[in-house]
Amino acid sequence: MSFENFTFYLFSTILVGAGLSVIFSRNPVHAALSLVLAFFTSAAIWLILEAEFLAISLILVYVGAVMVLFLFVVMMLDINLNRMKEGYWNYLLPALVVSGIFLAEIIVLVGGRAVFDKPAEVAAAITTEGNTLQLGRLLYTEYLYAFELAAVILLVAIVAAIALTLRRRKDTKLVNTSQQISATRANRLKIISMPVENKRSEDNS
Amino acid sequence: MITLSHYLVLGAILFSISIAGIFLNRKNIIIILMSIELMLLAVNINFVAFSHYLGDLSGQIFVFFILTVAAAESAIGLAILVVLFRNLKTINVDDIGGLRG
Amino acid sequence: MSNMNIYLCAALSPLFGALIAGLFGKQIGRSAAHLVAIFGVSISLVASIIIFIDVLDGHVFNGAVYTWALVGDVRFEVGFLIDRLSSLMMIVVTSVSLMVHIYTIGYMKEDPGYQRFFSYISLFTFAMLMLVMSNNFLQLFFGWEAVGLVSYLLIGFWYKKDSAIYANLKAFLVNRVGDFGFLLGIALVLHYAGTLDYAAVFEQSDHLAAQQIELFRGVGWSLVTVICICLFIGAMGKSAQFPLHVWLPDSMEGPTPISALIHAATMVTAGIFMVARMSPLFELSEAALSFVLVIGSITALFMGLLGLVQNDIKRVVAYSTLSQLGYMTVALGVSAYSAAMFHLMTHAFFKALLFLAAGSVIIGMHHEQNMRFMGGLRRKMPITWLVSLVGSLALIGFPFLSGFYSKDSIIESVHLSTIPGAGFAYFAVLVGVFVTALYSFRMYFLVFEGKYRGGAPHHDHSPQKNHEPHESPMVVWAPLVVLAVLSVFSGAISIQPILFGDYFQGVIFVMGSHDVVRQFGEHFHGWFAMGLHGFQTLPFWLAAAGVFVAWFLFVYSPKTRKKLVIFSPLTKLFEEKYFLDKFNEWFFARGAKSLGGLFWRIGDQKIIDGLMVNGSAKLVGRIGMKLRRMQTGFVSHYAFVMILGAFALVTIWLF
Amino acid sequence: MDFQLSDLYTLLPEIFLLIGVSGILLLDLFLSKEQRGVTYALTLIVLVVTSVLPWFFYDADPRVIMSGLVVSDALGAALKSTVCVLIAVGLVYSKNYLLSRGLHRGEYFSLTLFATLGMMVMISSNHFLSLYLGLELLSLSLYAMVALQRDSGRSSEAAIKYFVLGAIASGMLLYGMSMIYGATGHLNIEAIVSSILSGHSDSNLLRLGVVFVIVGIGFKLGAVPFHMWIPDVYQGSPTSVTLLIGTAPKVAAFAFVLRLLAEALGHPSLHQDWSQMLTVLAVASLIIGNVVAIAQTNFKRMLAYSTIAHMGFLLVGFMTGSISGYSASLFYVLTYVLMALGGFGVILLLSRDGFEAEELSDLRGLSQTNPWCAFLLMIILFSMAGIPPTVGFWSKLFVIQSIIDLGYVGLAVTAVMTSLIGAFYYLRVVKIMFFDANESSINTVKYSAGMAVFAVNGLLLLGLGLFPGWLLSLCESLIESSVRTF
Amino acid sequence: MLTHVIGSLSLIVWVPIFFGVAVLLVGRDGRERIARWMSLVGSILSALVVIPVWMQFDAMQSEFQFVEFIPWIETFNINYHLGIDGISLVLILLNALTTIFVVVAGWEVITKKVSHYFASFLILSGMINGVFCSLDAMLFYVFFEATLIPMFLIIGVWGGPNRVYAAIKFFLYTLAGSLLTLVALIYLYRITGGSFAISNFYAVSIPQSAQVLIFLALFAAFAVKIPMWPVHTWLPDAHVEAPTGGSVVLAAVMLKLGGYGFLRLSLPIVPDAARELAPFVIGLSLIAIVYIGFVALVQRDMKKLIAYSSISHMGFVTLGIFIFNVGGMQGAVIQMVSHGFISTALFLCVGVLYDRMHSREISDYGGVVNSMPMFAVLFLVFAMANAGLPGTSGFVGEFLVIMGAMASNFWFAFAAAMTLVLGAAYTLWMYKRVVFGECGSERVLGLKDVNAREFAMLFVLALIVIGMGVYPKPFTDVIDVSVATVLELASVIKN
Repeated sequence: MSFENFTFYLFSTILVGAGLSVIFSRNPVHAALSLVLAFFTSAAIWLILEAEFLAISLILVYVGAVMVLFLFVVMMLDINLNRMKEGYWNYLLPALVVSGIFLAEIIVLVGGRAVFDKPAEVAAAITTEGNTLQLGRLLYTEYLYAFELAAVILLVAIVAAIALTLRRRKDTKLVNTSQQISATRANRLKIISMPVENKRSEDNS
Repeated sequence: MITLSHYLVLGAILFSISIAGIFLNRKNIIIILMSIELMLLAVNINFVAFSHYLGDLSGQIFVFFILTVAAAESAIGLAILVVLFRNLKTINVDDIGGLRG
Repeated sequence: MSNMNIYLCAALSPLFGALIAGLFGKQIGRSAAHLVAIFGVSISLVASIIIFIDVLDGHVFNGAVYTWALVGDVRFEVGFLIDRLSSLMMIVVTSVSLMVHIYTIGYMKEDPGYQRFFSYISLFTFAMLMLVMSNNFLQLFFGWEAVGLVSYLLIGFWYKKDSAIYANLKAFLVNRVGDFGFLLGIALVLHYAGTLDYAAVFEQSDHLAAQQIELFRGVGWSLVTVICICLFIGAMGKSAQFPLHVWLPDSMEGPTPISALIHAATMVTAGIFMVARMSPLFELSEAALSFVLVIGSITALFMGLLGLVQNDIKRVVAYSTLSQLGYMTVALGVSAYSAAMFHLMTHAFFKALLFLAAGSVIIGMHHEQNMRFMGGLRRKMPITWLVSLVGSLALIGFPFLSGFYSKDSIIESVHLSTIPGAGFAYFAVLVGVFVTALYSFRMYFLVFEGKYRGGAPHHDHSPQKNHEPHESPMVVWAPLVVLAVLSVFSGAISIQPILFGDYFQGVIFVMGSHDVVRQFGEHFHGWFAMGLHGFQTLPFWLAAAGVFVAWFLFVYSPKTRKKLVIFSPLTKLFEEKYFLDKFNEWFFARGAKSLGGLFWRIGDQKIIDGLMVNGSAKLVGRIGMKLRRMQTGFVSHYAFVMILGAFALVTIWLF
Repeated sequence: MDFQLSDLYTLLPEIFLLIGVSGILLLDLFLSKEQRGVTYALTLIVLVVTSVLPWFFYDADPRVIMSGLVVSDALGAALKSTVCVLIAVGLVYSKNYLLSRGLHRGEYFSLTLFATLGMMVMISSNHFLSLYLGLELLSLSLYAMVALQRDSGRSSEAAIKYFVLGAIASGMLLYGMSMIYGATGHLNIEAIVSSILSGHSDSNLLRLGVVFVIVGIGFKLGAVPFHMWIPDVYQGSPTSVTLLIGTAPKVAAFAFVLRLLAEALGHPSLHQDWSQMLTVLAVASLIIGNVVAIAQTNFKRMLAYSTIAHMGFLLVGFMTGSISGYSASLFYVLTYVLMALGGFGVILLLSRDGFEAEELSDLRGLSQTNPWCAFLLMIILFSMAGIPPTVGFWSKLFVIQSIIDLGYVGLAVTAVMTSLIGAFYYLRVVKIMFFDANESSINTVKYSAGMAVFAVNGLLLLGLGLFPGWLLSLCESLIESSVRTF
Repeated sequence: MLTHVIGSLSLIVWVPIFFGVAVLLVGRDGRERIARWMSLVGSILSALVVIPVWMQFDAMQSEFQFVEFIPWIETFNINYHLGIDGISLVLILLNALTTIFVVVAGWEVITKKVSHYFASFLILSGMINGVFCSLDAMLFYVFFEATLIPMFLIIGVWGGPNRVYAAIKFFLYTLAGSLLTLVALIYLYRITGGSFAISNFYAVSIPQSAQVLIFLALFAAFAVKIPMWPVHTWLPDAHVEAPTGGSVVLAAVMLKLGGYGFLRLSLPIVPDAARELAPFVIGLSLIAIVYIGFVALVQRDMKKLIAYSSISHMGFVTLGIFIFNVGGMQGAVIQMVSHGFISTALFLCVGVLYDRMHSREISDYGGVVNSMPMFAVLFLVFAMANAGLPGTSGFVGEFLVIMGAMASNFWFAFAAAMTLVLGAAYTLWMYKRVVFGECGSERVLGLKDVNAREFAMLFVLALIVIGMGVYPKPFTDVIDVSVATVLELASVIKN
């Protein structure tokens, strides 16, 4: 078994294990951490595939940002785990059957493809120039349009996330200092005249 | 010798796991979201593997954009989840059935 | 074509009268209405006489008035065939009609529907004239149904009376059953002959006779037999032959003049007239003739029997009419068409006489019709008594009176005939003679002899009315006298030309082998000799026996009747009219209704609407509700469905 | 595949829109609540201008630009323009609704414009990447807009459902795309086509890819069994958003399907597969959509199910894989969005503060209080049911015609029979408006701009019903000139 | 062939629609008078524009006349193609007259949404004329279907207590039938190589199996419309619930669309299938005649009874058409026209009673003649005509059909002739229970006889009914050549 094989099988096993752990751990925090593991291992696998830039970004973008966000939300939301666990195993059988057959079908379709067994020969440039450089060049020339679109998407995400979650809480105890400073006498006390309460109005109330 | 098929099978396994995850964690939206991340990971593995074996970088470019979009998507998804939680005080699927029929 | 104007004048003037009296009756008032109507019918009568004379001169006319419709190569026309047969009928129709018009002035004078009544009877005259003058089947059918309509209107004239409106509906429907057959016959004629014109059809009669029709698979019938039987079914309805006779007795609910006009003299004879008209066809089918003969003889005998137990004076006359129509039909069956027509004519006179006389009695009795409350009217209503006696004698065939000649000719013709069924028919008509005499004189004795039994108790509530019977006014008895005279003499005068002369030459066609009238004519030596000979014949003695029995039971020794209890089951049978009404009521009326209810409730509402239409709608709705429940509202379920969908697509299309 | 500066002219509509939305986003920060009308007006202006621009910068013969990511053709220009108009009209309808629901905010308008941009990208994309990015741009904006009514539990529920299912669907779509990439080695539609034509592509991977792409398409269109989100999202979203989701994105989705299936995967060997799959989806949609709609009491939800059924019809036309089928589908989708626009529009017009006119019973006796409105809605409903002389009849007719041309008589019979079921629930609405007595408190609509647009909307359906010929020939020429079929 | 670009037929189609729209726009609440008068003027004008066509119509010509041709949807070769033959002409005439009656009948009875009511009828009338004039199958279909909308509203808005059920049932039932027809028409479009012209449908040859399917698809629409047993159950409900005018139009004209469809499309396009399936259709027709006759017998509601009687009479139409001979087919057409007038009259009669008593139950009446003698006479004329009495128009069609049926088979004629008894039974029995007898109640006694408006309508109808019965030749002359042409087309062997 060559080193390449070994690393592949090692990381693959971890990856699958981490994946299973994601779906089987009922505590979302555990699941999120397993997912992080999965991302790390798949980054390793991508390195085998000579996609260094993507492997790095996966860790930086995904683990660094997205998974943190996940964890953040998990922590923030007060989730009743006990209720989440009710009837967890009810769907085990259909889950196994469906995903099992699905897996079998896909494997039958995609496995053992002799045509692709060897990397193509065109890859010469990749090795000499380095993956990151090449991707960068493509990104800013051929895929400029897509790059701009991705920027817009991120903008949408910003706008949306802010629009959805930013709101002034009514019960907040935060004080606005500038307002306090600029307060005048008129703001502090207001005298209003009220009619004398009589018996009828009491009755009515 | 690791062939393309190995990677594709790996992707397929991850894909199946994510599907099983959606089935199993039917009450926990967060884990469903994580399962979806797994599914995207499977897709990404496919793309990267194809890209490698085809000697074509556009697959990797695609993965790059998928990562970007997925990040944005997670942000919005989690924001929606937060809004939902604020409104309903729960993210249990069983409690989110006001719209049905 | 100057004659055409006269023909149109004859046919249309009653219509004109009817329209004036009907549409503007209120405006012009009573007397103007009856004047217009009578005027119209009189013109028609005069025209008929002119036409009759013209026809005797040999001016036969057959032509179209206008084309009704053109369908493909068939031309439907409205036209006239004026020959000796139709002109004779025209005279009978218009003269009887005129009598009735005049009589009505008196009979109906207190009725609020006076103008309406005149309108109806004039309309009837028009319809009947259209029927007899027609030169084709279509117009025949038009007249045929039109007289049915008027009969419907007239029977239901007193529309508040439940029995009247029951009777008119029944009459119409039973007639429709006959017309059903009739129309089929016409359709067969049209299909096989390609035309509805009498002359053109008769020209092809040999061609028709040669054809077979397969009504049931593998069973060939002679076409002409089927046609004739179909046509005769129409006649059975209109001429009230067994078993379609049931409407006639009930139709007595109408005012008496129409009983006389329609149900004795004219309309009911339409069937007889029609068969005589169709003689060229009927002659070709012995089977059809036998059928006619048997039906006729059944009617003649059994309907007469029913007359024995009736208490309503008009009903007795009605059953007598049935029986006499049976005689005519028998005559048709033995190919003695001329005898049938002859009897038709004499019968028209004496039966109209009897009906109007009965009407007169009813007026005299203040609209009491039950004979058990009458009696001894001879002295109180002498004229009525006299004419009634004449009428009854004519009816039972007393020699030298008109009925004798016509009836004896029929009996003799039956005796001479050899077609299947003639034996039975001969027996039936002979017994019928006895029965006729019995019921006629039972009626006569009950009404006119014995003691006055004082009217019905229920009339007591009108104190100002004179309870004593009295003779009717002149407008009532004058037509009676005219009819009585006709009843006495018409037979003797016309037997020679009608039966044995060449009066119907070229109009009525008789096959040589069937020609019983000619055989009978070989023994005929003038009306006087026949009259004298009449005293020696079996029918005379049978009639005499009948009169005697009637006298014995109803005048001489009424108590004997009580001893006749052994006949009580029979009486019961007769009183229930052989249970035919009950059967019809149960089977047809009730049966049709329950069948309709079944079709409606089960077929339409349950199966088609409930099961198929609303059922499928409900099914879809229910499926909708079921499927709706699949939308559980749980996002994971939605995801499952999606995944399973993808799974199914992969599984189905890739494996 | 060189990048040329002149390509940017062709992209001018998109660029203008992006500049516009950025400007609005910035400007809105400095506007007080009372001045928000400026944002609204600007949004409308941007949309109107954007809708006009494509007419000046399209290529009569399809031209691939931006290194193969974008294609410029007449169909794209027409659809982009249509999308902008639809969105603008939707905003006109929504005006009062937004004001009374606290949605009249800068984010709403900018997200609307972002969604529009996403659709425009989808419409003119020539590459899986731009398809995907356009789709996500649209989807993400829509997810956010559905949830934008932050204090409404129903909205956020709808949003989370939409989001979760949408994410799964896009995951599957990507999985399919990855397979197609693996099979052909390309992401560019033309390259994919030539690769398939050369016969070097792996058919198993390709077919697997097709299946997953179909899943994504099915989700986007709302075809059974990927339709589950539609009723909940339609019902739960603020009606103005429902209107948005229910109209313009269908046009974009049509373009998406056209690019993916007709252009990229239109090879006869693949068409055989996907046409069968689409047939199944179509029949299922027709049946489920129509049957379940009968059981609805909520007007929005009913329209949602009716959408599913309509998308079934659209797929029926699409599965033919013929020019006539595509043009019939295009005609169908264009007329359908007009109907949907009116259908949701009337709910917006009838809604008031604190009162959503979304239950069927709210329409009771509309013909008495608001005869003109009822009449127009009746035209819309009859059009949806496909009764002449409305245009809905023609759209169904053309679709059926296109499939009978290919001999699918059985499918045609199924389609018309399910539309019979459909007629029932549309009729029920007409019944509620016209036959039932007025018990609800719907007042006369006072918002005249919306009413005027509504009148044009309804009468347009009638007018198109009387003269559908020009639109049909337009559709046909667009398809003929733009779709690069096999 | 005369070709006008826009001509008399367009006027016939669009004048009523134009007036309908105008009434709709003009007659708001409070302006009912204008709406009424405008509708009356519109309906009379619509009838007047038929007159020149009737005058100039060349009955000897077998081609379509007054042809108009304007391309409509060029992509699919759908054209605005109008033209008439004798059969269309008589039905157009019927429709034009019926519209006037309907307007007059609703004059003071309708008080709710007056302008909408009259507008619906005028628009409906134009659409029906459109069906009768169309020579393009798609145009035909559009008009055919479009008629559903106004009728749906008429039943639903101005109908009786169970109107919603009736309206929806009517709509869906007829829609169900016609959708299949749509498929068939498109199929024909395909095999003619891209034409919806009916004349091209006539010319194209079609294999037998396809013919049978096309026939059945066309049959579905027309059988429901006419209606034939067992797809007739929408009719009683619709008739009963519809306002008087609605019942009149339904019975008088809309049912004829089915019969017309058979003549114009089914027989000439798929003659072989029509001949092959004729026994089946004849069987259904005979069942309709007999079965429905029995059903009519037990009805307690006058309108329902007339509705069932309509079904039975329409059985004659289908019977006449499918026995494939001149007599039968002419009889069928005449029966359509005559039934149009008779059922109009009968429904108006029931309407007259209903307006006074607000009941259609037979048992609520009795002895109407005592208080309404004039009405009783007119009603009798129509009852008799319904029973097919010679001398009324009702007889002509039945007679010709029975004659024609005899040419085909004795038993067909036999079963058809049973209507003589059944028709008389149910009609006259109803007449007896409603009109004759002692006054059923105080209310009956207090009824007012027909007023001038009602009298005028019914009297004109009575004249028409009797006139047509006494002298049907003008009608048979007009349709003679057309019927022969249809028969000729129906006897072609196309497979």
